[in-house]
Parts: sequence; structure tokens; C-alpha cells
Amino acid sequence: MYEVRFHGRGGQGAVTAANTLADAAFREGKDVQAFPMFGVERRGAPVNAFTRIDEERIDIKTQIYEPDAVVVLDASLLDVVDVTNGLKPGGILILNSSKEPGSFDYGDAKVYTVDATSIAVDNRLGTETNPIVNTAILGAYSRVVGNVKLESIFEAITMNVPVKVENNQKAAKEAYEKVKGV
Amino acid sequence: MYEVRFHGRGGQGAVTAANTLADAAFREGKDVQAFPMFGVERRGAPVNAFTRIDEERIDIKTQIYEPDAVVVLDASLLDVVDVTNGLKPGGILILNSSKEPGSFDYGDAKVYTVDATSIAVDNRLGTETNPIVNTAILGAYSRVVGNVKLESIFEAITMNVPVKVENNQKAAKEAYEKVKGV
Amino acid sequence: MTEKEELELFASGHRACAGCGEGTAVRQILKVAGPNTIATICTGCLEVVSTGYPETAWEIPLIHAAFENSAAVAAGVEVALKELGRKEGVNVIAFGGDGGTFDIGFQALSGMLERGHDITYICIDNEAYMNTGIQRCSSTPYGASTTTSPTGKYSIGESRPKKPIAAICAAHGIPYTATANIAYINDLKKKVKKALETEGPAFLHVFAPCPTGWRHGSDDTIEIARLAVETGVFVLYEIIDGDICNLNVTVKPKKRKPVEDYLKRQRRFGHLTKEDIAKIQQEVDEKCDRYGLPKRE
Amino acid sequence: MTEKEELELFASGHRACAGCGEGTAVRQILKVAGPNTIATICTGCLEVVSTGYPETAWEIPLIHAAFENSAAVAAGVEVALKELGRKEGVNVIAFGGDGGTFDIGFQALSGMLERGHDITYICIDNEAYMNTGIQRCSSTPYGASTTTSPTGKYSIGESRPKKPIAAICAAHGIPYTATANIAYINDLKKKVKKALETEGPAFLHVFAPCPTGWRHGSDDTIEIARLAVETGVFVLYEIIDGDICNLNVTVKPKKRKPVEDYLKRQRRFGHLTKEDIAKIQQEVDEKCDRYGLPKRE
Amino acid sequence: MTVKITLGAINKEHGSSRKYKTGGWRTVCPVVDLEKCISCYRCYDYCPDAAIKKIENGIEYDLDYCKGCGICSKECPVKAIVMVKEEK
Amino acid sequence: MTVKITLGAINKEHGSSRKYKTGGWRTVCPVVDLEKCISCYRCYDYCPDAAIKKIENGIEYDLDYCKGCGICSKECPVKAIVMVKEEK
Amino acid sequence: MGEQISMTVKGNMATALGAKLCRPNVVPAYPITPSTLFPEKMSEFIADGELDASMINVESEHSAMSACIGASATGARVVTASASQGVALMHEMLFIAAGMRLPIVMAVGNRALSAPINIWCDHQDTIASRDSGCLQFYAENNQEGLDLMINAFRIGEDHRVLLPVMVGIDAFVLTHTMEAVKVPAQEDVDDFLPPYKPKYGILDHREPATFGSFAPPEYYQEFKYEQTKAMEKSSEVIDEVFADYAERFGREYCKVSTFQCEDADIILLTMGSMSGTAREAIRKMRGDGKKVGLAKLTVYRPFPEAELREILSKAKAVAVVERNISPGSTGAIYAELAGAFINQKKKPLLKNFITGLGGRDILVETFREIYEKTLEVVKAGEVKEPMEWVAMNEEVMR
Amino acid sequence: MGEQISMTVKGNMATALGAKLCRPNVVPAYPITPSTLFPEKMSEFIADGELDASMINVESEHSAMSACIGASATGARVVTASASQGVALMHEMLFIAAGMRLPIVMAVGNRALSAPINIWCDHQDTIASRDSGCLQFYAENNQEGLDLMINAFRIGEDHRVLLPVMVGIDAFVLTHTMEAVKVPAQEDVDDFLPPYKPKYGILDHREPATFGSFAPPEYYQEFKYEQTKAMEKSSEVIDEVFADYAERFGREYCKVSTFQCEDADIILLTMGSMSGTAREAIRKMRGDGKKVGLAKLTVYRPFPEAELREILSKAKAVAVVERNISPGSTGAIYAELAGAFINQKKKPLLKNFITGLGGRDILVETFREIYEKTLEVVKAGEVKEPMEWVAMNEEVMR
Ligand SMILES: Cc1ncc(C[n+]2csc(CCOP(=O)(O)OP(=O)(O)O)c2C)c(N)n1
Ligand SMILES: Cc1ncc(C[n+]2csc(CCOP(=O)(O)OP(=O)(O)O)c2C)c(N)n1
Ligand code: SF4
Ligand code: SF4
Ligand code: SF4
Ligand code: SF4
Ligand code: SF4
Ligand code: SF4
Ligand SMILES: [Mg+2]
Ligand SMILES: [Mg+2]
Repeated sequence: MYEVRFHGRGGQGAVTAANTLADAAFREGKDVQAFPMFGVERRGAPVNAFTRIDEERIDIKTQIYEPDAVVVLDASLLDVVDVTNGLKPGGILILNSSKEPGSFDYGDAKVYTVDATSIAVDNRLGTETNPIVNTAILGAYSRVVGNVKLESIFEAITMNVPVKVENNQKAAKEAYEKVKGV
Repeated sequence: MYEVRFHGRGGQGAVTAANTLADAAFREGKDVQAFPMFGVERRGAPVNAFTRIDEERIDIKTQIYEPDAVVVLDASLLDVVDVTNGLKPGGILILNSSKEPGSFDYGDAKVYTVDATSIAVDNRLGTETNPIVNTAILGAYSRVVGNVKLESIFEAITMNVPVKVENNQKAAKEAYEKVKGV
Repeated sequence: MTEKEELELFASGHRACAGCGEGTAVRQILKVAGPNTIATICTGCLEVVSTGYPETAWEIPLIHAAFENSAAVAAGVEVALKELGRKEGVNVIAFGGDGGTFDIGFQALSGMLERGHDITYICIDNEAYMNTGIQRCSSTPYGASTTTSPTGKYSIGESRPKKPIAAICAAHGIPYTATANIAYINDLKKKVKKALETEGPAFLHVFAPCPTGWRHGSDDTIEIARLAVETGVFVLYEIIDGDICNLNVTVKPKKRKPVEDYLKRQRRFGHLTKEDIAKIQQEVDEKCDRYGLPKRE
Repeated sequence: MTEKEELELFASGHRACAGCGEGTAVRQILKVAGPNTIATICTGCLEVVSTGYPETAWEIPLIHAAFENSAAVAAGVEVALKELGRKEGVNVIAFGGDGGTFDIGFQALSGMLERGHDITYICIDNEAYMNTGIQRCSSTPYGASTTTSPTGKYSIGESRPKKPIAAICAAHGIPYTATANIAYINDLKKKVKKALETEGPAFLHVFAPCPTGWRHGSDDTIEIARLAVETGVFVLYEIIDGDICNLNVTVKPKKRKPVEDYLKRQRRFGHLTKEDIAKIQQEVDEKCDRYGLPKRE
Repeated sequence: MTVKITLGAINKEHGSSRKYKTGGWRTVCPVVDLEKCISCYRCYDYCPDAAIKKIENGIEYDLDYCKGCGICSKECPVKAIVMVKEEK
Repeated sequence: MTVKITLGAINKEHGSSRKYKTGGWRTVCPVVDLEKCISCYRCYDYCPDAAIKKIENGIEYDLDYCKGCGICSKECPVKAIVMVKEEK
Repeated sequence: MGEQISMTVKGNMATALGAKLCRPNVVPAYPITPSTLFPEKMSEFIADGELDASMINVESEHSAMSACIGASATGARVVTASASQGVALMHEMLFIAAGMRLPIVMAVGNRALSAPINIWCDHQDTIASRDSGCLQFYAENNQEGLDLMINAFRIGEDHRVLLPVMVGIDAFVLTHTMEAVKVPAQEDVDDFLPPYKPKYGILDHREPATFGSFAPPEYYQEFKYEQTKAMEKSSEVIDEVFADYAERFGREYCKVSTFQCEDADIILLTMGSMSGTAREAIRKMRGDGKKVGLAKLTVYRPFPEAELREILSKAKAVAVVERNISPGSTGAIYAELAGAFINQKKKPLLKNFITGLGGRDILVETFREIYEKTLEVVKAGEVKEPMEWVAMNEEVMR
Repeated sequence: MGEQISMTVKGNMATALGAKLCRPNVVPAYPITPSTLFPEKMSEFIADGELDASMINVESEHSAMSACIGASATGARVVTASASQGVALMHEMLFIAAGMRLPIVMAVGNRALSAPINIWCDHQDTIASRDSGCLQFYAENNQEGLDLMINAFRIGEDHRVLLPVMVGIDAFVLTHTMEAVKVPAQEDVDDFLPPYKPKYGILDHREPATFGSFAPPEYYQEFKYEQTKAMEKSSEVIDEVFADYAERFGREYCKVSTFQCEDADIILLTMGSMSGTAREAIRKMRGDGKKVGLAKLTVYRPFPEAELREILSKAKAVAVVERNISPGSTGAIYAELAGAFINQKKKPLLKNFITGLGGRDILVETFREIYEKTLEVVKAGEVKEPMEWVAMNEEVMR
């Protein structure tokens, strides 16, 4: 079982990211779950979303406390949220940042960065102040974690992100290519 | 245990009669219960009310199916209601009627009559078309059944019939004296 | 009179008190509505006296669910009829007592009006909760004695004015609102007809005295209903499209009788002093002035 | 500005979305009301963002019981204060969202108004159920897309006009009714003051945009609120003693802007066609004519 | 009157209240003088119990249901109806 | 922030929401140019989060709570406030 | 001690008199048969200046309980009355009143729930609110109705409890039936019941507090736990208060009271007014040499499982007679009683009898039948049909 | 047979898809977290012409159920959704819908009841309506949610049943969680579920009938009896329909389904989404050699007492794990299970665990703890503390 936690802000699309990732894995014949943080958070507030992926049927219904990977959609969260909380030893941390992975120190976590914001803006996803980075970052995820193919993410985007499908796919592809630390 | 059923029409005061009788017996140290027919009957419809009197504590909470005595406040009910239904063999039937007891045939029931209507009208209780006969008839009850003293009924009237107390008491007294069949 | 008008769709044998104004109201309303009508009712006298199992006084399909939801049940009926293709030519009437309309069912009513269902809501107003034994309702007029607004050392009886239900409903902006009265059968019937012909929600407020609760003779019911209009206590009007500021008074007494004529006939007002009556008179006068009714006799 | 006015009785740290109009509304209302105030609220955004245990944004006594009963809870508070001799100098405010006011809490509100409690009821209207994620309310204006009145092949979005809540409340005959808007703080504050000074029930309808639900920028909240007034979509007025036919418009735009200026700023209206907008414009024009507002630019 | 129960208490015996004769409630009885009657049918209209039938040139009582409220008598414009104490 | 529960969840810590710093939500930050400011206090009035304090001749931000909505900036009549992307 | 005045009153008047003696401040109420006389009497007391309180004639029961909550949170002593559909309509608010720990007292005229609509005696209305967190007492007669109201305030307001309390009196059989009751003197009730002192806080601008918070998963279960513990704690508070009441006023109450149980093979477990008839039936059956006893539940919430175990464990079988039914299961008391016994070594056979629904009269003969059916179980040594309906009107069955 | 389409959807979408396949005519609904997505999706289906039906966006849940009643009595197939306070607010109307024998289907997002307010998973909302006469199903996952909706219509509308049915899916854990589901083809559902044919009558002017009569004591108990019998009868209807569904769609449902029960000393009895976690926990514990099994309640009303007896009687102890509490008593399932066993010779020890209230997460460790505690009971051979709360947040306790 592989467990992923996404960090974003209310309205930024973390939940869609989790859903899209799950859907992508599902298309590869895996069993999946995706769920938001169960809360009442409002737009702007830090929120989480989760994905579970397994070859076997997933029975467990608990929340995710010790993810294998953490994906951060908004680097400004790093100051306000303890993003590696519970991250498995040696787990993966994917950050939306223009910086190099090496400029972050998160202990034994393996850090990867991708400038998803620029990619999103380039692909006209969201606005400059409110770029929608969730599809881009999934491209990076696909590359880094490798348990979901980029093609599956493309497919899942078609279902879960009904607008600007191609732009989103393109963003995912670019991020797949540009992610740093691999 | 002595059980009494009153027959009247909605609005005619059968319930007050039952309550007043119970209260009178209570004043003599007896245990009592009084209750209306449990229903939704409207003004004008035939209704019943009941009284239980006992020297002992009354535990039983059922309705009364086999009364020792039946009191009919309105003779016009005789055509529409089976007033002796369930009356104990040899039980007492007190009718508000100007006729003689002998003009009624109710098998082995002991019939008594009193012209409570005239007595009520004479004492200005209710109107000519709507005389309030319930106190008068209790006077007759006291005489006929004898398990409650007329004085107790006077007292109970004070509590239960807040208007025209004296007229009501006088009516009870007259009925006590005039009841036929004793 | 048409054949339909002769049908008695609210059957004899119902157990309302002798002289109950509700009987007259429902009989006449159903004469206009005819057999192609489905009705809902609230808990209350109307339901209790007409649906005691295994009997029913209703000749038309009727549903009673609870006290507070005649309008919501009717909404379900109306939408289902439409969905099932059976609405055409069928009236849906939601009946409510004043309690079921002014108070506990008011929200369901307001929601129904707002959503624009093709339903005629008819409130039969006897100015208190009669079924449970004459308790105060927001329809109860100032000064009336009820069992929960009793007159007493520290109480005049009901201390609040009657809730202006028709105006409130009209303020929803519904196509048709009217007040009616069982003493004015033709006016009543015309309004029922108009309401039923209205597409969308209509609200009818029907004044129907209750001899038991108002404490008057069973034969006085119609006369007292008439006096309410003749004194200006209850004004008969229509409001089209919620235009409250242009209401159309349909029955104008030539000269208004003093309210005392109305009040003194009912023992629920028996305790009122001259001053109390003068106060009520003044309020009625003011209202009638607003409505453009003639001055008082 | 008095010292009392400087008090922030609705504290920072509440978790409303950035740019939420409710925050502005409540802050300003409490500035007028001051600390000697007890408030009740409905379930809704306001409650969820301000009372998450173990925190509370409220500096005054507050009670939230359920979604539909702010007015009824307030009635209990008011009567208890009076009975316990603590009402003197204390304001009781019942807050409700539009859902808690127009829909599910409307009956409790109507009952409270009718009974004449000394309570100021304030509806903070963001034209949908926001807390549960933008569902249709009877406050939702014609044409707005919500999650339960979605635009679609067979749907224009919300198909019913906005329920005229202030007129309906005024029709109860209450002493003070007013509409207000967070863009017009002085007007709002004056009205809050009047409402609180009123003896008996007052109803205040406060327009407060929701960037999340209306889908506009978080910085647009005030501008959009202002546009609602400048276009005549939302009219600011007062009604004294329920005299609906004599309402007093307190803010009259010199010239009315076209409704398009208002609609096009919000993505909830994004799907409307030219014809749809023309229809809305016409309705607004008619309403503004009735209210005596200036003609459109 | 014992009747078998029906599913969910749905009652298809529409108008079956007529089985119950509310005439038994009456203590005073309306009597019409058809000579006086002008067939205005106000009595018919106002009767809460549908206990009056229209006939040619007048009305007829259905005493099975008349509760004796007296409305018809009071509302008759020509006083053609009197209420008489029931002799049972 | 773990707090002991209180009877019936009655919360006497009035105004305790201030413990939670909504400043963390901000992605853009208002910056005022006090030179331009005319102390009209519209920004103060409109701020949904009470994140603006009045000072002599102007205003001051309480960045612990400012969510960066941009209302103050937009409503300032003299454009004294600009929103700046947060550099964290 | 002032003298107790004896008088004959209806059940609703008895609960109203009990309430009046407790000097409530606010009475929000909505009429419903068969409890309407309660608000009527309270209105009269107030109109006549006999009680210094305010009625709130609300527009529905939902608002009645809402106004109770508002008033109680403001520090007032609050009482209301309802029944049937009214209790059902305030269902949501009952949980909220309990969750907020407000000691509101409610007199209920126990009546059947619709559909079909029926106004007569049945316990389903309050039973269906048994999860709400309100204490529930049931009276056998009017005297109990009056006394339990007074006890209800003292118990509910005890700082170890702080929960709403319902006092059930059976529709018509009590509410509309006149019986003799003794009414304590005001000064003695004043001594017994001190003024209401909220424990933790009230709505008061001098000490602002937020009531009705939003509780995330970190806290909710703990609030429920505390509330549940308070309910459990109320068990001992009830004992104390009942004992104090007995000492002062001479009338003894127990959560479960017994009659002829010592040597009984079969015990009838009853609640409410049927208990009187059961006692009468037992006297008769004892006359016929049958070893039968009665256990009467006065307190149903908290469910007195320890007491019931103690009383019933010696019997061979217990007939649980209930005026409620959970379709698809059994009567509520039967299941809970089973819960109390399931892990015990020594336990009687249990049989559930459903009867008295919607005002079906429960007769002495009904109890005889119940006894006979239970006796068969004892003879067989096993329970084949755990639940039976008795006093069915076979004539109307299809 | 058409192909079943696999897709990932949230729980609310699963129940909405299930409902849509049943071609309801009328959908009166009111939004409430966590079930709001259901009416939203239905609105969308209708707005897009994918479903030929009407929404009624009522102003409250009381009116939602009222409109359901009106529409169902008119002959429409009706579905709605609600949760928590919404279910509580329609409490009165649930009894009425059932008493009128209207097969309304309701998807519930099971959530805690106020106060304090909490939007998370908990079964108290529907449990507190267990007396209403509605059937109650609980889903473990989204697939079950979808399938149970389809079964619900067929079972509720069966002429032997004719009762409302609730399908519970856990708040957030299912409602907001995306999982893979297989969606049957429309034509197959059409085959499985014939159009709704009311049995006795509808509101139709061509055949006038009165619904919602006033029933005096001569009849009421008999109506309740018939209704109760219909609920009991539904037990066999459920078996039939589940079997037919399995045959057609390949997914098997049982009122109580089991996992590793054959040789289990200790069986965990669960309901809803916690069952999945319990299965996972059991796999782990089996790995450690512990003889533990799972019994999952899919049908709670009618309470499957026979099935539970059959399954559980061989165990030494049963741990009844519940997301509800009746303060002053126990969890609802515990008591009813005790009722099912009380008169049995062979029965396990029963222990009740209250947990998961208000969204408290139920972990694999929670089940381990529950197992250990139950093991102690088995070792001791007796149950000292029949009810325990687990997964308490000790930190916040006073
Ligand atoms: C929820 C609920 N509350 C209270 C009642 C009791 N109740 C039934 S009818 C009624 C009064 C009816 O008054 P109204 O609507 O004015 O009709 P009327 O009987 O006066 O014709 C009341 C209080 C009920 N049935 N349901
Ligand atoms: C009885 C009940 N039904 C539904 C809900 C769910 N609910 C909570 S808040 C809300 C919407 C609130 O809308 P509104 O009053 O307009 O306030 P807003 O959130 O928009 O500020 C809903 C539907 C509830 N809490 N209780
Ligand atoms: S109480 Fe009044 S409304 Fe009810 S039946 Fe009698 S007269 Fe009619
Ligand atoms: S959803 Fe709207 S009303 Fe709710 S907090 Fe956000 S902006 Fe405010
Ligand atoms: S009211 Fe008089 S005149 Fe008119 S029809 Fe009747 S009896 Fe004849
Ligand atoms: S007396 Fe009354 S019931 Fe009889 S016929 Fe005349 S109006 Fe009808
Ligand atoms: S709005 Fe602009 S000018 Fe006015 S106080 Fe604020 S910063 Fe200064
Ligand atoms: S950006 Fe928004 S929250 Fe921040 S100070 Fe300005 S108005 Fe207030
Ligand atoms: Mg009425
Ligand atoms: Mg809103």
C-alpha cells in the first residue's frame, strides 16, 4: 500500500490532485482511495488531501498518518505547516518550488522540487496570483514515485479536470520532465 | 369499588358531573378516580364520563366496562345510545326525565328518574334549550345510590362548579328530594 | 347551478360540532373545486372530525400527514402529478387551520409559495387551536380569552394583534391572495375559482367562526361571520401579484357597524371593558381607513 | 469614534475565507451594539468559522443551538433576561444566514416577530447555503448557478426570484425593518442603531457577498456589494411599523448602473446570455420604478 | 362498526362518514314551512352538515345528519324554518 | 492546541480565536504607503478580519491575522495600499 | 413543615402544580393533546398572579425546546410540556439541550406517534427519544406525576447531573383522570429545591461565553463521554434525592419499585399507569395462589440495570410489558433488560409483551394472559417466541 | 446483460448513481454536510437531462420528508438524502412515512448529532430513528452504497414490505472518499427493478382515498402490528432480493456478512466503514495467531437476530463495536444483540465498545485494543464492565 498526502490551500486543488492521482492508479488496475482532510477549512486555509494506492483490495478506512510521500502544492505553506509530520523514514517530499532540492533540509526525507507555478502559468492554468498547479505536480509525482504512469495521469485528468484538459496534460508532462532531484 | 358511568352530550357537563361526584366521595375519605371517555367527541355528540369510588386505594387504571350505576343527563340519548351496555345485573339507572321510572323498561336494571331539566331551569342553570343538569342529577345520585352524602356533593360543587354555586347546590338538593323510584 | 356544484364532496356524518363554520367552508370550497381535486390537510378539527378510521367524510383524494406540513405534502403531490403526467385538469388544494397556517405550518407554506407550486392554499381561520381546546394562536385577535391567553388579574386575554397572514403571504409576491368569509358564499366561491385558475400559488384566508371556541350559539355562526365584515374587523379583499399597496376590497359594507356588535356576541370577548372595546374600535377604524372602507355608523 | 466603537467584538483569527463579507458585517454590527449584547446564531458559515472548539471569535455572550432556531433561542434569552431582571440595557441580537432566515429558520423568525420580542434579528445574506457548499436558497437570485440550481442543458440556474424577505417581515407589522449592505457602513450602522433602539422586534437584512460562493476575487467583495446598490439589484430602505407602502429608500444612486456591471463580475452568473441579462434588467427596472429610484444610465 | 384494517390505514370508502348518523346529536329540529320558502337556498348553502337537499320549490331535510345547529333557521330570510325541541 | 474540555462545551475563552494566526493563509500581503494615506479608515472599516489598526495619521497591519484578501487595497480611495506577493 | 393539602386533580394539573411549586421563570410551550392542560394551567397561574413567570406561546414544539434552551442558558429555571408529535418535532433539540447540559424539565403526556394519528396512551414518543441524553421518569398515578416533577428539577439541576429531565404521565389514563393527590407546601418545596445555580456559565455580558461550539473530532467523543457519565452519575443522585424527598414529604420513590417480588416465580415488569392495574391483577392472581410479582420502572433513563438485576434475578421468568415497539426489533425495555442480564450467570427467562399501543386498554385480564404465557415459558424452560403482542383486536385483523 | 462500468467516485456520488439508475420521479431534498453532494448530483443529472425527474428544493428536512410523503402517496418513486440534524428534524415524519407504508428511499451520510455540533462520522443520527419503522442498511464502502440503494428500492417497494428504507454511508470516510465502483448498466437495473406499483391505492381523483386517517384505539395497535409484521417479513424479502442481485450483478450481500468466523473465539461485530479496517486488523491479528473474526451488519433494521445467533453463538465472546451511545444505557446494537441471545442456552459473552463518535478515527490499533480487552473477558469467563469507551483522547479529559 502506498500512501500520499497533499498539502495545499483551500481552493488550490489539493483534493483534485489526490482524486486524479487515485483515478490514474485505478486506471492501471490498482485499488485506490482518495479523500480530503475531513474538516471545515475555508478558502485560503491550509488543507490536506490523501491518496491510497495498492495492488490488493484496500479495506482499511482510517485516515493516513504516516504517508510514504508528501506533495506540497504551495511552498508558502512550508512556513506554516509541518509538512513532513508523520512522513515515513526516508519518505518522499515533492515541493512546488523554483529552488533546488538541496536548498531544503528535511532530515532523511528525499526532497524533489518542481516549479509547478511557472509551468501552470505558462500553460494558462489559473491566474498569475492563483495558478492551478495540481496537474503539473502530478507529472512530477509520476516521475519521482513511479507507481503511476504519466499516461494514466493524462487519462485521469480527462475525467477529473473537465476544463483545459490539454493544457493540464501538457503541464503534467512538463513537470514530469523538469522535476529536480531525480 | 363502585363504578359509575355518566351519559351526556359534549358540552353538557357529564365530565364535570363525574369529577364532582369523585370529589365529593374523596371528601368523605374515599379513594376516587374520575375520567372522561377518552375520545375526540365534539359538542353535541354523545359522550360518557366515569367515576370510581372505593374505601380502599384504587390501583386499577383501566376504563370502566361494567358500571354499578349509569346516570343519563339527557333523555334524548336513550334513542341513540345503549345506556345500559355493560351495566351490572341489577344495576342502577338514573335518568333525567319527567316520566315515571315505570315507563322505562331496562330489564333488571333499577330505574330512577328525576326531572333535572326543570330543576335546572328553575334554578337558572344554563338556558332553556341548554339547561345544565349535572349538579341536579348528582343530588338524585346521592339519594339513590347513597354512597356519597348530599353535603359532600355541596362541598364538591364549590370546588368543581365555580359559577352559581348556590343555585347548583339548591338544584342538587331539589333533585335529592324529587327523584322518583326510591 | 351546475351538476358539479350539487355534489357534496365533504360528506355528512362528519363529527364537527353543531354549527361549525369549518363544515360550511369546506363544503362550499369543494363545490367550486369539484371532484378533480386532491387535497392535503393539517392535523386539527377538520382532520379529526372527518377522517376517523374507518370512516372518512372526503369524497376526493385526501392526505393528512401531520400538523405543520400541509403545504409541503401538497408540494410533493403537485410535483409528482406533474412528473407522472397527471396534473392537467387536477386541482391541488392544501388546507390548513389557522394554527397549521399562521404558526406551526407557516414555514412549509412560505416555502411552497416561494417555490411557486401550482397549489391553492386555503387557511380556515377560527382564530385559535380548537382541536386541542381553544389555545392561543397568532391568529387570535387582541383581547380574546383563550386557554393559553386567559383573562385574569394580570391579563386581558390575548395581548398581541392578529398576525396579518394574507398580507404576509401576498408579500411573497404570489399571483393571487384573497380573504374570504363563510357568510359571503358567492364572494368566497368566486375567490376559490380565481385561486384555482391561477397558475402558481394562491393563498386564501377564510374566516370561519367556531361556536365552541368563540362561545356563541351554534346558530350564530354565520351571523357572527357576517358581523366581522360589517364591522370591519375582517376585511374581504384580493391582492394580485403581491401588490399589497393596491389591494381590492371586494365587499364593502355600506356603513360600518361598531365592533361592539361583533364582540359582545361572543363570550371569548365577554370580559372586555368599555375601554378595551374602544381601543379595538380605534384600531379597526384605522385599518378600515387604510383600506378605504366607509366610516363607522 | 467612541471607545466602544474601537472594540473588536468579533475577533481576528476566525476562519472565514479571505475576503468574506460576513466578517465585515458582524464586526461592524457589534461595534454598534457594544459589549452589553447577547447574540444567538444559526448553524452556517458564521458559526462554523467562529466557534470551533476550543476557540471562539466572540467577545460577547453567544449561543448557537441549531440551524433553524436562532430567533426562537433568542426569544428564550430575551424572556429569561426580563424575568431575571437583567434585560435593562442589554441588546439581544439574533443572527441568521440567509438559509437560516429565508428558509429553515423562517418560522421561528416569524413567530418571534409576531410575539413582539425585544430582539433585533439580523440576516446576513450571501444568497445561498455557503457553509454546505453553495446550494440554492430562496434568497438566491434568478439566474445564479448554485450546486442545487446548476446551469445545464435544461436549466438556467436558479429559476425563482429572490424571496422578498424584508417586505415579508415588514408585513408582520413590526416596528422596524431595514435592508443594509456592507459597502455602506454608515448606513448599516445607523440602521443597526435604530433597530437596537426600537422597542420590540426589528429585522435587518444585510447584503454580504461571499467570494467563494459568488465566484469573484476575494478583493472584490465590497465593490460587488456596492454595485448591487448602484445597479438597483439590492435597494437600501427602511420600513417603519410595517408600512410597506411607504418605504423610505436611504441610499439612492444618482444614476443606476446597468445590472450587467454587477452580474458580469461574478462567475455564478457567468453563463447568462444577453437575453437573460436583459430579462433581469427589466425586472430590476420595474422594481426600481416602484421604489422611486432613478432611471438607469 | 368493525371494519378490517387496510394497508397503511388508507381509506377508500370515500364519503363513508355518512354511515354515522349525526342526527342523533340533535336536540332541536328544524322544520320548514314550504309555503313561506322562497327557494333562495341560503339554508342549503350555509348548512355545515349538508343536511339540506334542494327540491323543486323548496328544500328538504335529511334528518339523519342534521345536528340541529339552527343556522338554517336563523339565516332564512323569510323565517320559513323554525327549530322545534326534539320529542324522542 | 490541546485544551481540556469544559462542561457542555461552554467556552469562556472569549476572543480566543486570536490564538490562531490566520496570517498563515496569506499569499499576498498588503503594504501601506503612509505618505499617501489620508486616514479615511475605509480599509479599517471593511477589513473582514480586523487586521488593521488605526494609528495616528494612518493605519497599521496586524499581519498575524491579515489573510491577504486585498479588500483594503481595492477600497482605499487614494491607492495607498498595494498587495505584494509574500516572500516566505 | 407546612401541611400537605389533599385535593383531586387531573394528571396535567398535578404536573402543573408540581412545576409551579418549583418556581420556574420561563415556560415556553406549545399545546398538544393530551398535555395541553399543563400550559393552560401555567398560563392561568401567571394570569392570576399565582406564579411569577413568563409563558412563551411559541409557534411549534421545535421552537418551544429552542426557547427553553435559550432561557436555560441565560440562567432561568425552565419547564415545558409536550407529547407525541410534539416530542418528535423537538427530537433534534432534545439532544442539543442535553449536550449543552441544560436542566430543562418537561412534562410529557405519553401518547402514540402517527401514522395513523392517534391521541391515546403509548410510550413510543419518549422511548423514541431515549438516546437524547434526557433523564426519563414515568409516573404510575397523578401523585407520582406531581412528586416526580419536583424531584426532576432537583435531580436535573444537581451539579453532578445537569441534564434535562422528562416526566411522563400516561395520556388520558393520567393526564385527563382526576385522582386524589397531596400537594406539598410551598415553603417546604423551597427548602427542598434551592434556586437554580448554573455550574459553569450563563449568557451574561459581564462574563461572555460561547454556547454551542463546533466540536471537531478531537473533542466530540469526550463531550459525549462526559455527558454519558453525568447520566450514569445521576443514578446515585436520584437515590439521594428520592430519599430526601421521602424523608421530607413521606412518599418513597425508587427507580424500580416492587410488589410481591420476594417469592415470585414470575415478575411482571411494567412502566407508567399500567403498573396499577398490574398490581391489582397480581393481588387477584396471588389470591389464586400464583407466585407472581411486579417490578415497576419509575426511572427509565438512566436505565437502572443494577437494580433490575438485583430484583429480577431470583425470578424464573420476567414478562416485560411494553407500550412501545421498535419495528424490526423488540420493545426497548426488553432489549436493555437483556443487555443487563446477558453476561450474568443467574438470570430469569425474559419474554416481551407488546400491548397498550395507541390507547389499547391494558386490563387485569391482559396481565392474566401475560402471566399464563410466561408460565408456559417457565414450564417449557425455554422461550420460543420472545416477543408477543397481546390484547389484539382480532376482529379487525385482515 | 450490459457491461458494468468501473469508475472512481465519492460515496455520495455512488448513492446518487445508484438512485439515478432506479429512475426516481421526485427528489425532495435539503442540503446538509456530509450528504449534500447527493442532491447536488441529482440536480445536475436533471439539469443535464440525464434523469427525467423533478427536484424539490424544500426549505427544511421536515418539509423534505413531507414532500416525499406527498409524492410517494401520489404514486411517484421518491428518493432523498440527509444526515444528522436533518434526520433528527424529520424524525416525526419518518414514523409517518413508515406508518403510511410509503417506500421512500433515503441516502444518509451518517454523522454525529449536536450538541456540540460536529459534522463527522457517527451512527447516532439513524440509530436514534431506529423505532421509526424504516429499514436501515449500512454500507462498508462506496460500492455497497451504490448497490444497496438499488436493492433498497426493490425491497422497500415489494408488496410484502412497503416501508421506507435508509441507506447509511459513513460521513466523509465514505461520502467524501473516492473509491472504485462498478456501475450496473441501466437496462439491467430496469430489469431488476420494475416500475413502482403501489399496492393499495394512491392519490388519484379517479379513485378517491383518504391517507393519514385518525385511528382510534380500536385500530391503532393493529396497524402497528401489521407494519411491524411487514418489517419482519422484509427479512426474507431482503434475502431474496440480495440473492437476485448477486446473480445478476455478481456482488453478494448478506444481512450479516462474516470474515474468518468459523474458528474464531472472539468475533468483532461492526457496522459501516469501520468494518473494512476491522477486516484489515483481523488479517494482522490472524497473522499473530489470534483467533478472531468479523461479523458485519449490513442490515440493522430489521435486526437480523436469527442470523446473528447463528453466526455468533459459536464464539466465546463478541465485541460489539458501536458508533452510537444511548446515554444511561449502552450502544443500541449491544442491547438488541443481548435480546437475541438472552434466552439462548449457548451464547457468547458480550462486550460493548463505544468509539468512533463524532469522527474519532477507528484504527487497526483500536481493534487490537478491543480484541485484547475482549480476550481478558474470555480469560476471566465473565464480563465485569459490559461497556467501555475506547480511543478516548485522554489529553483533553478533565
Ligand atoms: C407537532 C404537533 N404539535 C401539536 C399538535 C397538536 N395539535 C393538533 S391540532 C392542533 C391545533 C389545531 O389548530 P388549527 O390549525 O387552528 O385548527 P383547528 O383545530 O382550530 O381547526 C394542535 C395544537 C400536533 N398534532 N402536532
Ligand atoms: C436541520 C439542519 N439541516 C441542515 C443543516 C446543514 N447546514 C448547516 S449550515 C447550512 C447552510 C447555511 O446557509 P446560510 O444560512 O445561508 O449561511 P451561510 O453558510 O451561507 O453563511 C446547512 C444547509 C443543519 N445544520 N441542520
Ligand atoms: S371546536 Fe370549533 S372548529 Fe372544532 S369542530 Fe367544534 S366548532 Fe368546529
Ligand atoms: S464560503 Fe462565503 S460566506 Fe462562507 S466563509 Fe467563505 S466567503 Fe464567507
Ligand atoms: S333559506 Fe328559507 S327561503 Fe331560502 S331556501 Fe331555505 S327555507 Fe327556503
Ligand atoms: S339545523 Fe344546522 S345541521 Fe340542521 S339542517 Fe339546519 S343548518 Fe343544517
Ligand atoms: S483606506 Fe487608504 S487612505 Fe483610507 S485609511 Fe486606509 S490606507 Fe489610509
Ligand atoms: S488584505 Fe484583507 S485581511 Fe488583510 S488587512 Fe487588507 S482587508 Fe484585512
Ligand atoms: Mg383554529
Ligand atoms: Mg448563506
